[in-house]
Amino acid sequence: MSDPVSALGGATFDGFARVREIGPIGMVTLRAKDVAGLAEAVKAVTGTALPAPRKIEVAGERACGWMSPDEYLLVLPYAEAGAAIASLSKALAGQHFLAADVSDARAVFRVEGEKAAQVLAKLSPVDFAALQPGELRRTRAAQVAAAFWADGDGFTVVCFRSVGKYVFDLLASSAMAGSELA
Amino acid sequence: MLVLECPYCGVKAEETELSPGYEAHLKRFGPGSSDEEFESYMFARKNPKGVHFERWRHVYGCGKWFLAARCTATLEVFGTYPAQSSEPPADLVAKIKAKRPDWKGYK
Amino acid sequence: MSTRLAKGGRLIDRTATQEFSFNGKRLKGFKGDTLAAALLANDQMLVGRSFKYHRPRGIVAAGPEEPNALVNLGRGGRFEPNQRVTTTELFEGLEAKSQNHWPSLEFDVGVVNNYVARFLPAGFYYKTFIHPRPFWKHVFEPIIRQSAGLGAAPKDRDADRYEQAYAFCDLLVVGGGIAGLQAALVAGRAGARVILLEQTAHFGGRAVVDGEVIDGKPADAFVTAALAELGGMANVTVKARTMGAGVYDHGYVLADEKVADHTPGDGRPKHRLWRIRAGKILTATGAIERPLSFAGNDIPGVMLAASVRDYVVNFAVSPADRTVVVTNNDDAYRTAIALKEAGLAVPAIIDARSNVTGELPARARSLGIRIEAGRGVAKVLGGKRVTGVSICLQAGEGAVIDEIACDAVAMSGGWSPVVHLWSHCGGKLNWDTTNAHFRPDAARPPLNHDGGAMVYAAGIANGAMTTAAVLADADAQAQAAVTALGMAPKPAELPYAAPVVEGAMEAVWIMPQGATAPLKSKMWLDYQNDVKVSDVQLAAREGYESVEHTKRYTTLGMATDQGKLSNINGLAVLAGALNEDIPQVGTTTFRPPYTPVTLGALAGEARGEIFQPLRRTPMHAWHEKNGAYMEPVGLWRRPYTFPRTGETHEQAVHREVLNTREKLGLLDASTLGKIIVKGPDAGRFLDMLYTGVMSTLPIGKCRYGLMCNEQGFLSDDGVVARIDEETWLCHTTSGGADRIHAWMEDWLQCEWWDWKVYTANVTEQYAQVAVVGPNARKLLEKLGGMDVSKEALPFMQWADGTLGGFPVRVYRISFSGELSYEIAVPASHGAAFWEACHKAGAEFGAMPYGTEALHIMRAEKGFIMIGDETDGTVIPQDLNLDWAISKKKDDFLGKRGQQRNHLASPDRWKLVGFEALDGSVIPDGAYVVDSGVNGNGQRNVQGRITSTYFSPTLKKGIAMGLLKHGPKRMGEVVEFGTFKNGVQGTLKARVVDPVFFDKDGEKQNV
Amino acid sequence: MKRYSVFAIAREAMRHHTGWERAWRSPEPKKQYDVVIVGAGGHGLATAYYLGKNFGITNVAVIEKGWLGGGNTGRNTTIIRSNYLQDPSAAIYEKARSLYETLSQDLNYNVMFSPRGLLMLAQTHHEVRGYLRTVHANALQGVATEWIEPARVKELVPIINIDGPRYPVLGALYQARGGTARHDAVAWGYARACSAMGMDIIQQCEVKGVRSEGGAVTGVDTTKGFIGTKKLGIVVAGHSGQVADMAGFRLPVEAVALQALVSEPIKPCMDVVVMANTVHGYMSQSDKGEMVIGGGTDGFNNFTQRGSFHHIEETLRALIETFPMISRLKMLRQWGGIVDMTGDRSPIISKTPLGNCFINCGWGTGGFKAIPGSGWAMAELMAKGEPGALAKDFSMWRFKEGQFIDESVAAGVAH
Repeated sequence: MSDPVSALGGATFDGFARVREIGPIGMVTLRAKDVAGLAEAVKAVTGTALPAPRKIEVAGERACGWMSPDEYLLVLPYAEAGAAIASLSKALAGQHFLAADVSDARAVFRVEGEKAAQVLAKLSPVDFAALQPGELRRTRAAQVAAAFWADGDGFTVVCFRSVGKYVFDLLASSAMAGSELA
Repeated sequence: MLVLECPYCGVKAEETELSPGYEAHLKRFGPGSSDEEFESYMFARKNPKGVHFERWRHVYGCGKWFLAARCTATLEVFGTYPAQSSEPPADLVAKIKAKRPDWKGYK
Repeated sequence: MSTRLAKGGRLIDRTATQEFSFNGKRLKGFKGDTLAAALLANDQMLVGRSFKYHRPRGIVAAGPEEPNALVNLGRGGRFEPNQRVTTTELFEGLEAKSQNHWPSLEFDVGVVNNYVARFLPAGFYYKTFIHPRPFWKHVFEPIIRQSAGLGAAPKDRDADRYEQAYAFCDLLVVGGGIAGLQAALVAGRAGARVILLEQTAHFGGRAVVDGEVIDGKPADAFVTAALAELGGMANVTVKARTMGAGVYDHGYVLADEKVADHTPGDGRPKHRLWRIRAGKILTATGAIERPLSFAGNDIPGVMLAASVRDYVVNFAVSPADRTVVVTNNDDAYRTAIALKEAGLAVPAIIDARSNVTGELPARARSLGIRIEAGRGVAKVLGGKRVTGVSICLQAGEGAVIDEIACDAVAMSGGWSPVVHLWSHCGGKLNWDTTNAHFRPDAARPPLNHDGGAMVYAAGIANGAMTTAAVLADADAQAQAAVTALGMAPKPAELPYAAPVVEGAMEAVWIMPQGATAPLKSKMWLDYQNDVKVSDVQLAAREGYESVEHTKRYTTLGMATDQGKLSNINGLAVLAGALNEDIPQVGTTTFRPPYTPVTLGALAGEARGEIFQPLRRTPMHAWHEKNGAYMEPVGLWRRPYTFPRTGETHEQAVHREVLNTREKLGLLDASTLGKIIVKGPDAGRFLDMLYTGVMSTLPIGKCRYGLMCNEQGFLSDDGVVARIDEETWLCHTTSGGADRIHAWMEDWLQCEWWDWKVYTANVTEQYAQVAVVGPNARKLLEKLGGMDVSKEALPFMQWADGTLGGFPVRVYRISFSGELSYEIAVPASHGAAFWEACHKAGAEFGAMPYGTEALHIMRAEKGFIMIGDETDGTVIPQDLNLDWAISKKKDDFLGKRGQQRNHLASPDRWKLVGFEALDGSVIPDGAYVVDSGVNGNGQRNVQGRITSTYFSPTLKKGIAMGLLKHGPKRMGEVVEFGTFKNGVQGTLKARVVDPVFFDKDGEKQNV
Repeated sequence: MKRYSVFAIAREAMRHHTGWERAWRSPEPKKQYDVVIVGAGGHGLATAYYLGKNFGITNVAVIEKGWLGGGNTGRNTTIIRSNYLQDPSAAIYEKARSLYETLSQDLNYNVMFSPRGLLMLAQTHHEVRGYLRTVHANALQGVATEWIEPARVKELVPIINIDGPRYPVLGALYQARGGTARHDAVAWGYARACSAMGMDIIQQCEVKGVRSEGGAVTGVDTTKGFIGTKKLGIVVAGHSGQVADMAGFRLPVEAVALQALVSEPIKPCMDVVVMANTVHGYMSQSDKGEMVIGGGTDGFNNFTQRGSFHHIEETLRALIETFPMISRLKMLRQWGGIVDMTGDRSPIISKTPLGNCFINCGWGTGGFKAIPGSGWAMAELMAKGEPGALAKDFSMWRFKEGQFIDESVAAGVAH
């Protein structure tokens, strides 16, 4: 078997902010609500607490984001997705939930630098000044769905794999030197 | 360019993050219903120039359907509430009545 | 002549000369000039020709209200027609050409229209060109089109790029004059998030030009201090060169930032379109001076009075040596004074008011300027340039009293607040009799999402006419807006400006008041579109009484300046003609944008590669590398075929079909939708969703399913696999994944919200490869890792395992009638697995095939294709798919719809096969004709083609289609109406079984 | 009515155009009419005109809330075509198109019908098949359309980007006698002709109520008082639901905003009308030189005549991709109209639950091109009390039967 390949093989762009594709990264969609032992089951996989609405709890390379009232996004090393689903299935057995591996269905980018938010402000109808610490914002980047959260010196941006190239090109064109917003 | 607050995630979403779904609180008529009932379910939509209850989906967000009370003549939004409601919440109805004394009410 | 003055010029840098060209002439200006200023400095007053009569046109204004001075700017990929010279900043190397003339600006043949103008009144084209009928299209219209049109059509692709950006604030202040600055200060100090926009490169508006004094210092000092204070506030953003273009509902404002218009080719985006969401909007957009309607008021050299002083003060440009000022108000005296102070001659001020008092006239008198009170201009003298004016009594009919030589006329008919942004979302206006203008009615503002006021108007845009009033109003309006936002304004001293005692203006709509018809036919209202006072009066006379009728009948205000100078004057003339008051006649609607916005900016970054998202499967790069001819399928690109050197697409498709039927074909099926449906109620849910029964599907098995909408029409199909007790995996069509997933969520969230079902769209998690053909099993066995034998994995079952070391799920399903496996592998391994299949398959004759071969093979088997056999009006029963519709279920989506009369009718068209008697391919989309015609004389029809191909397998044309009572008519010969290259014909075909190949399904069951 | 001609203009020119008479009278309403039409848009005026012309019924009032022609008639993109797929649509739109051919002469008012040709681009293989189907259908319907290859498209529209790369043009459905007309002139021409027949056009007169007795309308209450009538026609587009409400029945119609825009005028560069449905945009060039561009509709009920701006952006993206040279033109003006949409996006020309009350609505985004045909069919319905061949499929009860006239099945969208 081959090594897993991310959507763009780690493409990068340097402008007034730096854009780079990262991954492959493990991701699990967990749909569940009001299920006994949910917090513990998630913690066992990501090492984080269950996030409050619209928040993401990050612990190193693992994280758990609130996607909707009955959906979480678990982030973890690529190789661990299968085990995570097995662990969740065991912990939540007999209850109503759905855990699906979506590691390969996503493209993930880092947009870094002091003005990283300006790159995204060209694409998403989001008030960055009102973004809460630890907020996972699901929105649109130009014409496709995207989600991002602030992390380190920039943002982590997630979109669907098939439009990875589109989103990378958007981010790169937005980050072109000389086109800073302020 | 409307802004509607998603009652599930609290995002004040702009129209381009939403997808519209027309009239809210439709009663589904399936097999066994009369032709008139089925026609009214499928086609006879409310089209008031004024207070209207309608469906929206936070499609570029949490993905949830929600309902909104909105004036089609001024685009004023009176409130939003979860789709899992068979009729508008009483407090919302009261709020609209206070703002629009002439409004004949829901139904 | 117009020229550059030796000293002065607030905005120019005399040390930085910039070369530019106009109509090929090389000219010089200074950094800081507008193109208009630079042209005037070079004595280029004549800059264009009007739309209808091709009259010579000069520069009238100094800002965005300019109706005349439009040029073709730049060349090639940077060519731009209709560029307004008054808002174009000069840059080194700028190239401009005048418009709408032939052969030259000085000599224009089109001016012949001017000499026959009396035969071309408003609306003349509605009354003539009626006969003979073909002449409109072939003769009249081409001539009219050629002579209209202004700027030249660009030829090249735009060399620049654009972008958009979102911004959010509590208060958006539009206008960087003293009102806007004061409002921004008030809001900024209160802690509000403020964005301040100024359309030009400079702040301060009129106050800095007119030498106003604020807090004892020149207004410039106030502006500098205000900008410094705002610059120090983290909560305030100030943007120059950014025009507030339009106000939309719920506080949405579009603003156009001209990032690199003045530095073309520097790599930055040309424009940036801001999409601002503001809590409240404050429009401090100033006012626009109105022309006066006197005969010859369109001759080059007739300018707006305040614009004249803009040129003198800002650019040290004198529009003329001798300027006559014509006015109905005190403000225009500032122009006379400014000219005089610059050492220029003002032969007279002609004031329509008989009683001229006030401080400004007194100052003018003290400078020795002749003031003619109670007088008007009877006529402007001159052709391509003003040579003088004849004056008359304003109260009279135009008898000439005197002639005064001059080379410019500075006119002022009063000021109209810029109420565009107030009005875009329905803010109402009041008529202010004192100042003869419409101004915002604060009691009837445009409303926001909460039903409160969305826009506040401030300063002269709100009808405050003096510096002191402007500052006070801006302060008060900003406080009101901030308070409405729930914030507390900080107490601060209002900047002081000394009150000026100005005499009252007097509304003058026609000069002289009793002007005769010949004079009125020389009084221009709309300079660009050539609408005159006489035209508006004609419209009124003919019953076009509503202002919208008049506007449309005469084209008043429809030019590229959108009536900034002409609307109020036209309205007043109309009111006069109707004998009504102006407010009764009403205003026209103000439509965005305030000034025209480049289409490229509105499209933003979305061009070329990122015009639309292009969805790529993991194997996309392989397809491109291997010469695939791709076709769009939704936003995906799928290989249509993989032509080899020398092959046509058709040949390639036929090769792919035969190879797959005989050996082995590989298809990238990754775009197929894949949705997991899980939960205790999942089976029940799927039974509602599909026409068949899915709840009984055994674990490990697959079943074909159909989905209908509530009307009963077929909307999607695909194979469903039962994964475990509570889990199903639903395949959808390629274009259908998102739609069907949304459809499922809609029902789960909005109708059956108590059902315990979760869904997840995992379409992109997997690359999917269809391994198809007699050698399919051999390939899988060679890859190895799992048992894919007939026994272990029979038709319509699935299994998990590994193949060639890849983790896979294998579905034994077939859309071609061949032995076929669809293999799902995680997308990150998709490309590698695809290549592994090709490598291992080489010895078995593996070839990739595309969508067209797929379509042909399914048609040979009589399988339907959503979008071909269906079109939104077809029900499963029409396609003989009754076997996939459960008779036992009480309900499923679409069941009730299908019970309606028309859908349950026995006369519906049903699926059959067709074979042309001559073996040819029946044309796509052809209809089966029936005898006779219907009530509208249309030929009766009884069926149509839905899919038609040449079958490489059967070596003849095959087709599927719908036919009235079709299945009962096997063997019958029917007639198709054909239509090729404009020739109607017929084609006879036999009705046959739609399964053309391997009717018993032996090939897929091996 | 004095006839318009080049001679009349010459005569008037000599006296500075002071002798022109009113194009239409502005009378006060009478107490009673044979027919009252609510709505003086193109469809209402055309209905009145053909009532007079075809049936000799001239005791007619057309009453209008605002000013005549001020609704969608005066705010559309003026496209005229009849290349519809379904028989009933093709019949009525072709009737309309053929009436447009001679409308200037019929009305003695130049409506500037310009059959400059209309193209619907096929940019996917699916669209190719859809348009081939339309071409075949049209041939049997007596509508002259043809399929043309990309090279011919480029010949007709030199400014088009034929090669993609995103959506290369694979051909087009071409209607050589499709085109445009001057929208205001259509309303004005009909109004002038109606007025000349003695009909009353009553502007600034809003209907406040519909009175009926025993299942029949007796008249309407208006801001200018009660107006009695023997027959009532409701032709008010976006406000149909409100007037139907007054009459006591409900329509399967929703009102949404549709937007359009024009660029600044430039010299002629495109002689035909081009519709690109895959990318959702359509464009023509007016005689003034403006590029006239249509946008999409909103998905929510709206009576404000203001649409959501993102539709304009989407349209412009598409058109710049299709016509790269328009990128540096400027948007001069954008506006919205309220369109009335039915469940199958096809119109209603129908009897109503009230015996002498008739409705004409639901033209959605495609009403202007239908005006003469719609008026013709509605006049026949009102005069005879029963629909003729043109109108019979457009009953308001068809939805119950599931008898749709669904044009969206063709690859194209309806505009």
